Amino acid sequence: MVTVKHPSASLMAARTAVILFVFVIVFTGLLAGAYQWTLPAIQASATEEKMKLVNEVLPGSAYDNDLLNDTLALPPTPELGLEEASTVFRARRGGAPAALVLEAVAPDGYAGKIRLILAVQADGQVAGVRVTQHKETPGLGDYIEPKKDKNKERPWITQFNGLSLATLAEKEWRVKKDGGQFDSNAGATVTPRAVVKAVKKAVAYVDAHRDELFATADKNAADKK
Amino acid sequence: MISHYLFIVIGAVLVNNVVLVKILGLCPFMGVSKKLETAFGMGAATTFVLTVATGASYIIDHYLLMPFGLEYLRTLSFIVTIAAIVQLTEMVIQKTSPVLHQVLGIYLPLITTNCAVLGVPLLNVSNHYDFVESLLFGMGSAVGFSLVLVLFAGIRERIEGADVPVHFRGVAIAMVTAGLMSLAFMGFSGLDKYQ
Amino acid sequence: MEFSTSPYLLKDTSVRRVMTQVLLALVPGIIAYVLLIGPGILAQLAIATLTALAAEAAMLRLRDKPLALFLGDGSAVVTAWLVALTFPPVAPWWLTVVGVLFAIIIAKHLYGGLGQNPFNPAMIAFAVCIVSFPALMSQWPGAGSHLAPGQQFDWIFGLTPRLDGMTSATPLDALKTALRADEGHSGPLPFLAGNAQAVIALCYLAGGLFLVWRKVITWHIPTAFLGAMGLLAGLLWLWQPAGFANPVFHLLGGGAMLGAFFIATDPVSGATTPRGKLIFAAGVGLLAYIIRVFGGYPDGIAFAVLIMNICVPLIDMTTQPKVFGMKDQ
Amino acid sequence: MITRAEFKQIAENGVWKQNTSLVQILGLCPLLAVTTNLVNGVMLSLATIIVMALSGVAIASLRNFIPHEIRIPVFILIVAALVTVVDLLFNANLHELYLVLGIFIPLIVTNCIVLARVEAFAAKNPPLQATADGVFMGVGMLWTLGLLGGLRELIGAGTLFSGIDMVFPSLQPLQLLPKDYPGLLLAILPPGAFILLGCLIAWKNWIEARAAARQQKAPPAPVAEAGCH
Amino acid sequence: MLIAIAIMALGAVVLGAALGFASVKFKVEGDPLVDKIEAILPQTQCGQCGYPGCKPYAEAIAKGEADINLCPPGGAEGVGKLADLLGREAKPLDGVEKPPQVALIDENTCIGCTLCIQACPVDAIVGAAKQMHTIVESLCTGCELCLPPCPVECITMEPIQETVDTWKWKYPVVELKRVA
Amino acid sequence: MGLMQLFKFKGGVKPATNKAQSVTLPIAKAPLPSVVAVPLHQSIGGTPRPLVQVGDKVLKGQMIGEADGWISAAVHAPTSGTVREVGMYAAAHPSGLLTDCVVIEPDGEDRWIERQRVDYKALPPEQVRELLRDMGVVGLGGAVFPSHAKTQASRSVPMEELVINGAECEPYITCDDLLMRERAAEVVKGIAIFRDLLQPKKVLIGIEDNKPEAAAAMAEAVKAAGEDFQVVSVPTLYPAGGAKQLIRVLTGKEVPANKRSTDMGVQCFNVATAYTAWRALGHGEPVISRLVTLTGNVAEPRNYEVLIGTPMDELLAIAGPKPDTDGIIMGGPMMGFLVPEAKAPVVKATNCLIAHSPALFPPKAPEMPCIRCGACAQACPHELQPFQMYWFARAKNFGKTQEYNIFDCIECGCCSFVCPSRIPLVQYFRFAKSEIWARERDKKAADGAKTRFEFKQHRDEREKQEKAEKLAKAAAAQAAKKAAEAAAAAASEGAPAEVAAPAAPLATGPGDTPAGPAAAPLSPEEAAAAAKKAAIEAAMARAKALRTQTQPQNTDNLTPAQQQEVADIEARRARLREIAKTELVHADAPPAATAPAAPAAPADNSDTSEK
Ligand SMILES: Cc1cc2nc3c(=O)[nH]c(=O)nc-3n(C[C@@H](O)[C@H](O)[C@H](O)COP(=O)(O)O)c2cc1C
Ligand SMILES: Cc1cc2nc3c(=O)[nH]c(=O)nc-3n(C[C@H](O)[C@H](O)[C@H](O)COP(=O)(O)O)c2cc1C
Ligand SMILES: Cc1cc2nc3c(=O)[nH]c(=O)nc-3n(C[C@H](O)[C@H](O)[C@H](O)COP(=O)(O)O)c2cc1C
Ligand SMILES: Cc1cc2nc3c(=O)[nH]c(=O)nc-3n(C[C@H](O)[C@H](O)[C@H](O)CO)c2cc1C
Ligand code: SF4
Ligand code: SF4
Ligand code: SF4
Ligand code: SF4
Ligand code: FES
Repeated sequence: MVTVKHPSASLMAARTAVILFVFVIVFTGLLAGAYQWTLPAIQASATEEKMKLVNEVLPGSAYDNDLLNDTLALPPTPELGLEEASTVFRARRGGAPAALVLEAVAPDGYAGKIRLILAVQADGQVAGVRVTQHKETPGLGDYIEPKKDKNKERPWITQFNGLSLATLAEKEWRVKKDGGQFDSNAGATVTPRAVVKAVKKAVAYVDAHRDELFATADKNAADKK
Repeated sequence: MISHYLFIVIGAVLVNNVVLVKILGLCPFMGVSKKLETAFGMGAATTFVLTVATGASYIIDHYLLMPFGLEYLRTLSFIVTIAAIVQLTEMVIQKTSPVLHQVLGIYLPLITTNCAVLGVPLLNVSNHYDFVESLLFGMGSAVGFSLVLVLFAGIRERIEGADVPVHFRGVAIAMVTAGLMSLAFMGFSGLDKYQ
Repeated sequence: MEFSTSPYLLKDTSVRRVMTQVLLALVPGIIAYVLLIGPGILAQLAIATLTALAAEAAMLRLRDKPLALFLGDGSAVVTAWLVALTFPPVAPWWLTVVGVLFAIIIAKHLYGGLGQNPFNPAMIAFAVCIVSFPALMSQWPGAGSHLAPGQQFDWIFGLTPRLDGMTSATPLDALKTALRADEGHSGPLPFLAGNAQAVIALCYLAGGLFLVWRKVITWHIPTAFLGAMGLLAGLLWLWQPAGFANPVFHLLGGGAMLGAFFIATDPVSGATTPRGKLIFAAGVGLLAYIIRVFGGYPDGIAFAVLIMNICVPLIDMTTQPKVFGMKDQ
Repeated sequence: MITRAEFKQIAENGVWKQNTSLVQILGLCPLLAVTTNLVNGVMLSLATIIVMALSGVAIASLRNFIPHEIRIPVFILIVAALVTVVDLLFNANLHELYLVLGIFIPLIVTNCIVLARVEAFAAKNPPLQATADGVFMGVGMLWTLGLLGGLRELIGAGTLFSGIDMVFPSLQPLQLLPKDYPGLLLAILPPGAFILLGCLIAWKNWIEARAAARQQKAPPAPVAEAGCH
Repeated sequence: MLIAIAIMALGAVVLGAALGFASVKFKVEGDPLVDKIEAILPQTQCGQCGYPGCKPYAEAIAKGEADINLCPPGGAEGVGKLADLLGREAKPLDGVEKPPQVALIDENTCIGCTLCIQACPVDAIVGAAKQMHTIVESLCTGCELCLPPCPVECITMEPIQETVDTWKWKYPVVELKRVA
Repeated sequence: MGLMQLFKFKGGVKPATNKAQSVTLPIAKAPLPSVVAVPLHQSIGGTPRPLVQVGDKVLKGQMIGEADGWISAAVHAPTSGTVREVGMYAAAHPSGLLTDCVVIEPDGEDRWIERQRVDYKALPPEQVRELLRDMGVVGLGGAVFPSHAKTQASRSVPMEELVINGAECEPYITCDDLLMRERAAEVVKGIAIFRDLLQPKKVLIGIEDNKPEAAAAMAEAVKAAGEDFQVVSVPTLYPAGGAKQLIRVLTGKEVPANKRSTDMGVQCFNVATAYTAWRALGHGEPVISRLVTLTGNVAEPRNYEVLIGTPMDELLAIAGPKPDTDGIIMGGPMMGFLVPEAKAPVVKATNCLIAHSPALFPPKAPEMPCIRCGACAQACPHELQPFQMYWFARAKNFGKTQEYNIFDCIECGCCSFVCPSRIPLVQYFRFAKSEIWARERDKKAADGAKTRFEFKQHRDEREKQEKAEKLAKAAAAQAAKKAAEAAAAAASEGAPAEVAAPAAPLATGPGDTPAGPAAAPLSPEEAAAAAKKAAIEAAMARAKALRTQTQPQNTDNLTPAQQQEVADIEARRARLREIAKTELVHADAPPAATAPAAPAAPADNSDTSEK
């Protein structure tokens, strides 16, 4: 540091503040501009991301409404394993309830929670299930993700498609090892067991609450935006 | 509730250790671990800064940014605040403890560039932690950082005397050691699933 | 004559002798293993030993060290045997090879070879493999189904495909998953960790006592290890007998005995002061229990040992015994 | 202006001699955290290069207006603004990759390399040099991240370029090793990253030692000086 | 956008003020590092490092102006210690390490000019004008500074001989190759 | 033998004792050697000043080296003869270096000086101590610490126990054993001297239980003398004979490294020391001989009474070394050293010579890395962590070795003895210790150099200032004088007197100016300075003249290459001179001025060293 005469503390404070102020104005302005500019694209890709997930569990042909804007806010629901609020997307076809897309959690995976998204049709059939987040052992328990599943023709998670509580007896909703009908990879039964249980409970929940869930009262999720 | 908090702390210190599992804050981890003494100092400084930073970030995020929908300013505002805190800390240490400042000299400014210091507040945001949780997580992460830093320094002091193959001397073997430590810490995985 | 210094008299001892005694002490356990589980382990021991010696020789060559001297010291063989004994007896041959290579090359020779490694090489092998190949590392011959010797070899050398149901989770793992499944565990908790395993564990105990008698190891580590693990297991068991297995199960199950007498006692990577040894081993015992009961891996010994290895420099530093004459100062 | 020699030196320093990852041991977090495959590593490096180049220009041009006491906050402010712009761009255009890289895009701000270069170079040199420095430091980082990512991916899963479809939807990853290669998962996990980086550093040491040995063997360059020691 | 700028500006003013204030309030003078560095230097005061004595060199190192490998009397070990202290990489010594030595005046040739007395930085030479001068061996640091001024070149440097009292036990040499 | 509670010390080892070989025969007197070389420095402390010159005739027992200071002990001629040399001679030291010796050629008469026995009880203790010092009584247990200095009790702590060390724990050595067997009565008398000087409450004689004959003889002698000394058998465990270990075993006290044993009310002497003390006072015989065990690879192991100064090879020849003998170990196999120079003389510390052979002491197995088995720590009687000290000593991290208390190590060798990796631990410790000492010496020298340098700078500075002041004053005086003169010339009123008054005292100061010595009356120092300058100038002129005279002559017919070389050298010299000059200037200049000047030198440096 060059040893010039030192200004007083308050003078120094003021000077620094002003310089910092100027820089902040300039760069925040720059940033804010960039934000405004990219905003539409970001929103578009966020929507796209959501849609992509929804499309995986529910074919686009199954509904015709703007399901991202037909939502219902759920409070924490233990039946779904959810400890926090979540959103249910409601698919309609010609105005009639077609399917519900909702989140569920299997709390007892091998390494903690497994988050799922699943679509249940109005008739109680599972349209599709996907794992959105999990910490299962890579290479062992992660075959519940179709991407990691060695069986590419018929990924494990697609076993649920088309099943419902009506068509499959309660005690069949188990892995084969426990006497049910679901496959599991040898040496990794804990994970599928947890997923199967969570899906079963979610389907049962939808069965029990279908009408409330489709009731159109709640619109606030759409209002929010 | 208590156990919930406890799990956050244990998770941050051991299971999801910032350095060995989350891979944050590696530069000071490698840089300031040659001697136990400096490791202690750096650990203390980082613990202080990180705890303060998480608190400050929470306040900024919740009271300045979120109400106005300015989430995109997070990175900017967090880091500028952190930089200021660090610089203040540096000046205070320089004045009050020249010895510590000697030891940490070049590293204190580097706290600003310690990913953990920005990473932890950002993780707090994505974990939706409330204020207390944020603070605990910040502190836990900082303690986790200091803990592994000190343990690492202990091992490095020991392997200083080892007959390590020439090309591996210095940073290379330290890196391998960090890898094996990280492997050991994988043993903690699964302990946080009860939270 | 060359410059040499006192003492000119030396006790008749050597590294090789120390290591040979360790190998000798493992023999009863191995015999029981062969009799009760099958001869597959012999193939594993052979694979591990050959790999270890080959890797050791290669590294010594690369590092320009005397081959005969270090190959003969027996430490690589100890490492190899411990790798083989902690791996599933039906692990494919290449798994054992990968484990031993990691142990010898990365965990041992990158640090300068014998005596300088801060981590227990055999446990590095175990940890690397269970992290990388959890499925293979948790396939043990099923509790009821005694695998024919031929089948064991076939599996090891990958000649026939593995059949589901012939292998199963180990008692520790089975208990853990059973307790976790929310159907709840039906029936009383097992008292022993499988008869075969308990017998093998007792044989290890005998070998370990031989080592204590031969003064190759001191009493501190096994006692603190088993004591801490037994104590924690006992407390939790008394608190909730239906939720936790009894201490006998834990002490005779998994790698507890092997760990207490042969693994945690590794002098190179373990603590060295008497108090340090107690702290180190108690830490291993507690962590092993916690990981095996609450954590993500079926047996926590390997990770517990590695975690405590990390702490060794600090433990040693803070538990320096007082030197002569300084006790009351 | 920048001379040829200067340029060459900057390039050499950035790419090899002062390689941030292997020599300066800075910027380790992204180096280890996102290199689970090649694509992630490369893409993050590209983002970093952009930030480094831009911040180099910005700071070198503004350096005379920045008082000493608040230089760090101001540098950071500039870097953070640029990083946020890049972050927004990724979010808008490469959304999937944006999700994969997670907090490591905003963390470019605290990437020690950026600030270290800004402090050590841009703050003391004219804009052109600073830009070149930023770019070449970034290139040095790029190849190490790419190499490490590639190695980890190959050892860990036997593939290369997995995730390329996130950048170029038309491309597919390569399966280099046989399909039934079990994959040494360790390589993809944090321990593998550390160990492999350790080996890379040792590899660089070995190359340099070999080069030095070769130079020793070559006839010593005539030393035209009267020794004064 | 305006809100964004306003909020950031507010923050900037607050932080800027705090920093500016602190930079004056917590200003420190002096540099304890110099003392630490100087403690490592051998105090030969020979100037071979290019600085007039050890202290100036220490100051130069502390300021970052001088490299750490310039002091030949300190040897490679000194460089290592400096590298340790400063957290830098050790590098080879710039110069030649000499065995320890002392100056010796050829007492027959000495004309008592006192030039060497003035040159000796550590007052190791005793004598008065026109008298023969001698060097107090235990005080001489072997810096060679008295050589150039001597008009009659009567000073020579002698390596220090090992005695039973200064003899050092050797590092045990391990010849592993021999047995292999 | 009293039944008393014994204590234990930690660690210790049990090597094969190998003592039986040399106790079968009684003590014999070694024949007079052809030459005796008596090192002056045979004890801890100051090196005695030689009292004789080459050619002097000396008598047996005549003092030839006088104690230098309190911690020092005199040395004496072991036999009568002629001083052949006072100078460097092979030392009984592991270095193989030379040391100051008085070499005497015996005349064969072995004629004593007049011996005076004293009744020490009648003398004041101070005088007894001085007598012991002048008789050269030093510890014969191995440490050769001057014994008189150990006979002073601590002021604050009362003496409780006097421990007499007859343990002789080292393998092979039996000289104390034989001494106690054959000369117990005199040993007891010697012990009484120490007892009388120290006034302890108890006297304990510790003897390892593998020497029952010696213990019996001692008990007998004690009884015969009517003393109340206790003879105690201690378990045979190396190093029970170490003073601290024996004290611990007999009294339970642990003397820490940073304390003297008298501070804990206990003192320890070797039996042979007691014996020599008695010979010195009761017979007037200084320490000129001692018992030495000759053993190992020899035909007839035996103890001899040997004159100090006897060359070892000559001595060992008496016992008939076998043909494969390839060296001599002085001391025991645990703590002794291989003598590099066989003609080195026996000294007061020489209790044993072992003929070394590969069969007896097989070459050491190669050193392996430490496996941290802890055997060494278990064996260490001082409860150290040898493997930690080794780890850091090997890495030359000496600070750390000190943290692990390397200076508490007594170099007993137990750790090396048990190490399965065959690490020469003790050598590492000795290496580390001597490096640390060397560093401390260097550090001290550096600190001294620094203060002297700073002092010199300070002085130069002051001188310069003074000079400047003087110049200023002189100028002022000159001006004042002129003014005064002018004023005086102009008028003789009071006003100018006031101007002149303050100037007057200035004017009285010496008016030294650079103009020349003739200017004003000189103060003595200035006279010196001026003389110096003149002398220098003269010398320079002379030298220059010399050079101009000689130079052309030998540069006349040089090859171009040689000329080039000469030119180079000249250039270098010029530069050195330049540097030296600038530095002298710097030393004088205020610090601010140094800064800009300093880079001049490094600039030179760097451009030459850049390649
Ligand atoms: C350090 C360690 C040591 C082990 N030692 C053994 C052992 O000695 N015997 C054994 O059967 N399993 C051993 N295992 C694996 C056990 O964890 C495993 O659960 C159990 O042994 C398998 O039991 P089973 O053979 O009854 O299925 C070891 C594991 C580790 C981590
Ligand atoms: C390291 C490790 C990780 C494991 N991870 C999983 C997992 O992610 N998912 C799973 O279902 N089982 C996992 N297991 C296996 C379970 O512990 C348990 O043995 C298995 O689910 C029982 O399946 P089985 O009944 O088919 O043998 C893991 C085992 C080990 C040793
Ligand atoms: C390891 C070791 C062993 C020793 N053994 C003996 C011994 O056996 N006999 C003995 O008299 N002194 C022995 N000493 C020397 C004693 O420590 C001590 O110096 C001596 O007994 C003091 O008596 P002094 O001054 O009369 O020699 C030994 C010293 C050491 C360090
Ligand atoms: C009592 C004892 C226990 C040992 N335990 C192990 C062990 O657990 N793992 C291992 O790799 N080597 C073990 N070794 C062998 C050896 O110490 C080890 O390979 C070193 O770590 C190599 O430097 C043991 C040796 C002894 C004497
Ligand atoms: S080169 Fe000479 S003057 Fe410079 S630091 Fe070293 S000893 Fe001191
Ligand atoms: S006498 Fe000469 S060599 Fe010795 S310190 Fe003085 S100037 Fe240096
Ligand atoms: S006895 Fe030898 S191998 Fe064992 S700890 Fe001590 S030094 Fe190391
Ligand atoms: S030589 Fe030193 S370290 Fe070794 S046993 Fe003896 S006292 Fe202990
Ligand atoms: S990149 Fe340097 S600390 Fe993270």
